[in-house]
Amino acid sequence: SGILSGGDGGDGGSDGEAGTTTGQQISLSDFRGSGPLVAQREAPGGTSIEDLPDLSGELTLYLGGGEGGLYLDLINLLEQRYPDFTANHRLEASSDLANTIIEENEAGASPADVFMSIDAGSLGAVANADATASLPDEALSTVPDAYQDSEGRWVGIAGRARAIPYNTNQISESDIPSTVQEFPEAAALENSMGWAPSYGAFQSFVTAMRLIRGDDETMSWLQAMQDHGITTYDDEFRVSNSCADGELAAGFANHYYTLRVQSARENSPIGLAFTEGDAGALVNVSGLEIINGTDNADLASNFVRHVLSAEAQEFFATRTFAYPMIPGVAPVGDLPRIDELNPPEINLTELADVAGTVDLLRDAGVL
Amino acid sequence: MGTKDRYERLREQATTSERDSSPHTLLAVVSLAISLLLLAPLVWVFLRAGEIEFARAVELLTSDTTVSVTLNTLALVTGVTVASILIGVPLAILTAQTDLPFKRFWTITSALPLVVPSYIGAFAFVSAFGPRGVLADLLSPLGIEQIPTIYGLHGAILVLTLFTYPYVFLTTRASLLSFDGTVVEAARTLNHTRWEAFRRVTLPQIAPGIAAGALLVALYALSDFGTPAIMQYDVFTRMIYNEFGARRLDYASVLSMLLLVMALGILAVESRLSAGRDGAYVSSGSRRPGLIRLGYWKVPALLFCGAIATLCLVLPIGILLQWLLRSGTGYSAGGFAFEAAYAWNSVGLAAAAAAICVVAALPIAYLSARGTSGVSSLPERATYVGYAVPGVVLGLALVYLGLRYVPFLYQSVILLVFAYVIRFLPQAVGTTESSILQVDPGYIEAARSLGYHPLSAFRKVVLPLVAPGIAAGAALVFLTTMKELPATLMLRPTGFETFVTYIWLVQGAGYYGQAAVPALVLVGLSGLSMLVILRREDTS
Amino acid sequence: MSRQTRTQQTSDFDDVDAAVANPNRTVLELDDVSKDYGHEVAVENLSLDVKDGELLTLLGPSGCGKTTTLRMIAGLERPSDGQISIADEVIADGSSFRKPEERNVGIVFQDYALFPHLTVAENIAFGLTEMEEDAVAERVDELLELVDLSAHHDKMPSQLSGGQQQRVALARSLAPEPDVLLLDEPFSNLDVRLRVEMREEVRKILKRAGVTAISVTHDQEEALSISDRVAIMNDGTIAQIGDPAEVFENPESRFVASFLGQASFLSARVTNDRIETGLGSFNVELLNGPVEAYNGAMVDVLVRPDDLQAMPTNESKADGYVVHRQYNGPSFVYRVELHSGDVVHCMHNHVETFEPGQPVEVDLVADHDLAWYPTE
Amino acid sequence: MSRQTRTQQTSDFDDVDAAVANPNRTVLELDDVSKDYGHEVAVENLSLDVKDGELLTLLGPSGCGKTTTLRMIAGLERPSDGQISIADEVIADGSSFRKPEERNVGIVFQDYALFPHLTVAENIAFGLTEMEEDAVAERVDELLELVDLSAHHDKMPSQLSGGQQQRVALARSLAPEPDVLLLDEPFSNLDVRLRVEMREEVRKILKRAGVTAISVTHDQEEALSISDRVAIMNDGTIAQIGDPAEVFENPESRFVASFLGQASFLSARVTNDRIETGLGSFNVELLNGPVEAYNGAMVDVLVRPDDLQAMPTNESKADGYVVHRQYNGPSFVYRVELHSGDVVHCMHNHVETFEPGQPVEVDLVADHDLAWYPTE
Ligand SMILES: Nc1ncnc2c1ncn2[C@@H]1O[C@H](COP(=O)(O)OP(=O)(O)OP(=O)(O)O)[C@@H](O)[C@H]1O
Ligand SMILES: Nc1ncnc2c1ncn2[C@@H]1O[C@H](COP(=O)(O)OP(=O)(O)OP(=O)(O)O)[C@@H](O)[C@H]1O
Ligand SMILES: [Fe+3]
Ligand SMILES: [Mg+2]
Ligand SMILES: [Mg+2]
Repeated sequence: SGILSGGDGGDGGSDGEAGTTTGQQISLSDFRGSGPLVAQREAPGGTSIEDLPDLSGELTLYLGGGEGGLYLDLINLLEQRYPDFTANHRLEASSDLANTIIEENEAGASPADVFMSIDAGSLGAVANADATASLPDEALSTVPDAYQDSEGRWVGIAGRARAIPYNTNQISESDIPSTVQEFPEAAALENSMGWAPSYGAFQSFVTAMRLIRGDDETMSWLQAMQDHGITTYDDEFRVSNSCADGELAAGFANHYYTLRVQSARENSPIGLAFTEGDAGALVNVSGLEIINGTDNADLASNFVRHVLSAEAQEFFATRTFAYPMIPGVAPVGDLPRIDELNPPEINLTELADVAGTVDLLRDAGVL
Repeated sequence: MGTKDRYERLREQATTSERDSSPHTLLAVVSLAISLLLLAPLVWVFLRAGEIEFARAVELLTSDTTVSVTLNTLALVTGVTVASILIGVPLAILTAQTDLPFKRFWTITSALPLVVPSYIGAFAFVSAFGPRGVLADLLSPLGIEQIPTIYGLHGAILVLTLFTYPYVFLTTRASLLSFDGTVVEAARTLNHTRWEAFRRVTLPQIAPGIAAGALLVALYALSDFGTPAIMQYDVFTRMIYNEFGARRLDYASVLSMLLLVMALGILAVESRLSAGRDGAYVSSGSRRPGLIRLGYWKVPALLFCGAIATLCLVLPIGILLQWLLRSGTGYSAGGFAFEAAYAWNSVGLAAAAAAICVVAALPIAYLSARGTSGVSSLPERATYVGYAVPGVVLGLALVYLGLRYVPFLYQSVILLVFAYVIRFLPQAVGTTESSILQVDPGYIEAARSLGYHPLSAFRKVVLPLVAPGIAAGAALVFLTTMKELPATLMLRPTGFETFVTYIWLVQGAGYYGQAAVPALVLVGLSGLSMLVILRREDTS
Repeated sequence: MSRQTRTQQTSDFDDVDAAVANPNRTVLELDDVSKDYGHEVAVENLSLDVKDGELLTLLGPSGCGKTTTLRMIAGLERPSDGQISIADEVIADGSSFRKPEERNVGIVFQDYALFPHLTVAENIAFGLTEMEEDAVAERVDELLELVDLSAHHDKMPSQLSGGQQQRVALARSLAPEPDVLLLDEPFSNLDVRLRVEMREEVRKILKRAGVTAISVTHDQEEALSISDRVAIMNDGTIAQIGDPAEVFENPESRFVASFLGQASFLSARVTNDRIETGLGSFNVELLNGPVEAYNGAMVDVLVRPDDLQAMPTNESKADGYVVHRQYNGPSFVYRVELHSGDVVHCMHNHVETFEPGQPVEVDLVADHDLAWYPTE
Repeated sequence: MSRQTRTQQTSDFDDVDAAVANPNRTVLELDDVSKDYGHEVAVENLSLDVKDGELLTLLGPSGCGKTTTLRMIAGLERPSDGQISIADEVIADGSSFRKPEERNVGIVFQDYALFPHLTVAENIAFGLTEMEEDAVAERVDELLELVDLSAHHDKMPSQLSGGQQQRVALARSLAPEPDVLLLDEPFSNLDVRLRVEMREEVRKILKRAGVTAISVTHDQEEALSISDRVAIMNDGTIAQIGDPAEVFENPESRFVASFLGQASFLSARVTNDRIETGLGSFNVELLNGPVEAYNGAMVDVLVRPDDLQAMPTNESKADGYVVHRQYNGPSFVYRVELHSGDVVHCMHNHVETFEPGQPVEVDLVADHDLAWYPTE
């Protein structure tokens, strides 16, 4: 439905006449990334922004940092598309913003209209603190139930799968066990793995393991991994880069870091493996919620729908290498589709219990 | 002049003789007020910590992890402090008291590492000296497969030292600049070489300056998170950080309190070490000590300065440039344009923080340096507490308190600058105080006997003499504010970006190459500002 | 200083009349003032009155508390005890304390305390806060001329010699014409010629302006020649105070006597109306004041070099031997060890020279009563 | 100082024999030395020889370059020109420069420069780096006793009075027994009694140890009484150097004459074998040295207070009027303005007092030749 039409002519430009609904000519190719991974993709399915009401007005957006910074590009594109739309954004670490919103909410009202976070735990925390307003059904309905809050307080916008980056020169995919439980016994990985236990996504992975297998087993696994020899890093991009460098044979990291390494360093010896059906296959999400007390609810809802549009999802898939949340958009490159991943069945809101995980990690001597 | 009016004039001057008001009373009140204002936000830490069950708190504080991490932290703090003194003091001497060529240049390069955000510095080191870093790549063709690992305590000490020694450098240099050289001459005529004279005469007298810098280094090392994390060394702040990640503010607060206790410990050690005998540091002369002629030592001295500048500036800048030049999404694609406004925002904030800190530091430092009673250095000590609190803790505290008590200031530049003042005031206090200690109190007496109110006497006599110390303090606050991240992120107005928030943004997004541009501008602009500050120091 | 000035100056004979309404009025009063530093007592129960426009000189051994006294008057030190008043107004006692800047008391510090960051001219102008700029410049020039430093107007203190610094300190304190001026050894680093010039000039300035001044000096000639009164301090308190001649000629205690001039003491036994000394026997009339009470006891008689004359003689007639000769320029002072064990000093014109070990007869040539003290 | 010490001291008469092998050997030599600070010339072409074990005193007006000279000898300042040698070894010239710590030259600074962070004892012990601890303690005690500060052993310099600080500085410089000791007004802040004691003690110590010393002083009595030689400096150079008596009695220039003693000049016209002055006509023999060349010209004749005597007389016979009286203790010095316009000073015993304005006849009572200088 005309997604690729690139709007209705007009050379866009910064002088886009006021009052017109379309601003600069923003086409799908603007949303879509470039490079070998993106070449020859099909047109995305789903609701196009062409079919959505125009965004107009000022929105205050709290934007969870980390790679969430990438999302700013999406915001910019939307702002270009809709000259009457401005998103005042505030970029900070997701968990800090969650804390801030909770404090603000307790003190009266938060200046934020929308919170966009890179992890479900932060979304859950804000939701659990009763700081959210309801989301539009149009948005919720496009996203699988697993990737939204059961009460509809937040909705996923991009998926982040746990994965095992590995150095293709040192080991082959077959050396990598298919469940995380087997890692401590894998001879090929002895003394050559890395993880980033202070990184939120890793902690979510451990939380998931606790939810699935209980604290005791998680504890033994953590200890076994340490006995097996594992190096600690401070974030997973570095874990992934170290795999490409050959400093590590394999590591625990979110999937998109490997794709980023690949696209930045052509022909680097890095491969990506997934475990199956266990915490190691967890798919966590970036998501959105509308903050309690906003006087901009309509705009916020419309904004959420835009983020779940075909173009925006294509953006997440091709620019951030995340898993798109709507069925019409495929993940980038040869990534398995999200349902092929066989993620564990977990209520993502429960990932908010990071505290227990931190205790456990500390008791295990990992943190 | 008629005589009758002589004494009438005297009578008119003060119709009532005040009752026993010590000249320090007003000073003490002002200082106390400032320090209370600065400490107030920390109340939040206690409020939050109070929410945790006592037994649980004890358990947390006595867990094996806590103990081992505490020991790690102390090892790091000690190592970094000692190493910073070993680098900072010689550099200060070289740039302040020798005929080293290009002194001004070296002065700036020696101070600048302070502006390199520690995560950039640490990244640079790992990229250069890590297992698969530049150095390893260079060496592997030579058959050297294994280089000693950069990770661990020694790496953390190395990197932290290289980016914090400027504290010691600047405070020591300021002390040296206000140092009376006649006593060095005296020592030399008593057959002491320059070096022996330095050790026995200069060193003990600039000790407060060195101690002030070392204290800042120690507290910085205590509260830094980024560098130890990157260097894969477990320290206390990481525990706190994890609690924040887990959104357990109460736990984080309890741990922060332990951090504060450690900070108090460091403060106590410093007080003991630098508490001299009364008035011991006062030299009244004003003769600048002659420059040490380096002679054959000129070459090693230049090499030393060059090596430090290479490690602290050239290396990170080189790595940044490398990032910039590398292509690919991971490094430079993407498009957040860097706007000049970010630079002005940073400079404006840093200048405001430096100005306020310098003004607020004066009464506190003066009271501490000149006060007679045991409690007169309490406000000074108190200012250091804020410095030891991690930026995130302070940020949250101000979010919490700001929202409740000064909602109109919430997410305003004012609250942000206030946070900087809390964090960085001791940098100005320390340098100012050590300079004041070196000013002969006789000058104030002379001015007062010439009819000057103590305040104007201070302004006209002490102030110009302590200008080097004040300038150093301003430089410290300025540089550290330029790179401050956590509090800036949390407290800035929405949409207000600075150098560091921008760098943080693009780095988080993986655009390392783009981080290079603002980082380079940050270093360049800070260098220019240093020039301005140092010029002021020279004219006084 | 040019001859012209000198001539002009001589027109004020002996005493420039102080420009004060009532020269008998006490303007500065120290009443039983003490000051201790911890265990150390620097000043102890010191009482002192200074009259309006008077120039009082404090003389005393090193460390006796002179500087401390001045500092208390200036308000730079609080007395531990006692009371200080200026013009009947209490400026310091147990409960009240007037700040230094509200006392109108100027001080020349023993160690100058020049402001190292200001030029000579700026130092001098420092106290002139209420004057117009032109007037300040004029006054500074005037004072620079007075202290003979016009050429050094723009130098920094560190570029001056010791004596030059001292003169700047003096000029700085004179500039604002304080009511009371305290001078702590203001001429100690000046050569004699300059010192004599300066002290006369300063005295004239103080007198003309009616400034009350206390000066500390170690130069006895200075103390005796320019002071209205001198006070001899010892161990934190005033040992004697009075007119210079009175103090010099009638020292009340052995300490005061031994402190002024080059004093020697002749031990003497009083027997009825005679005294027996190492120089022979003299009529008791020679001593000043009634000595009856000491009949039969030993007393010490004060003799100064100019009271004695040594004459070479042979061993048998000699009172003692010359043991030391000190050349003073116009005169020699010989130290003679008497057979009695006393050591005395005799002043001689520089043309009479004796050799060491020369046996001498020593004559008492004093034309005035001699002071004496009971032997301790 | 106790009597015992004093007696012991007198056993060395006049000159303690210096403990040096060859007292005629020049150990310190300044050859045409200059020093300028930018445009300001502090020392100019100064040449000076000091013999082994000698005590030379530098006298000169404030700012004439004395301190600068000492600083160059100590190695604290580089000469702009000229050469300095110690024991025939060049220690400073255009090309070479020996560091201060390698010169074995001690110095007592005019402003003391005590180490503010060290106690009195530690200050004194500072230079004793090569001694055992016990020996150091002993030496420090000995020196503290010498400077009469035993009670202040543990004080900090800031807790001392000016004179006490000066004594510590002196003790500190004496402690390591340097080869050459430079004393920059070492007694200026001491009272007369202490000063006399200290200078005699110090002289004895220096002589016994064979230390070569240069002392700067403004105290003429000190210069004349303890020096082996005195050098009078003027404007950065030596005006005259020699034996104290020689310099005092035969000043080579009007400057030197005017600088020593309280000099006045009597202008006189030389006419054949007589000179005409404001005091009358005298035989030309009265002047020292041949004056023939100045026949018919004006000369200035040096007269010191003790060379003249004033006698009250009536207006018609008077040579002039008394215009000023200065009380010195043992004597008065009267300033007399002669009808001829000259101003002269006459010393009188303190019992003879004149009133101001008294017409007087002035007699020349000098029993020695008078120095004179061509009128400029
Ligand atoms: N801050 C202090 N602490 C301890 N003792 C002190 C302090 N200041 C001065 N004194 C002592 O008090 C005494 C008096 O000192 P003061 O400076 O008044 O002496 P002074 O008469 O001026 O001596 P001088 O002629 O040497 O200058 C001295 O013995 C000195 O050591
Ligand atoms: N650093 C300097 N810069 C410029 N001029 C200087 C400097 N040091 C000294 N002078 C000048 O050099 C001259 C000689 O100074 P010096 O200190 O040698 O004098 P002095 O003979 O010791 O005098 P005094 O008896 O007053 O101590 C003085 O006129 C002084 O002003
Ligand atoms: Fe991530
Ligand atoms: Mg004194
Ligand atoms: Mg001098």
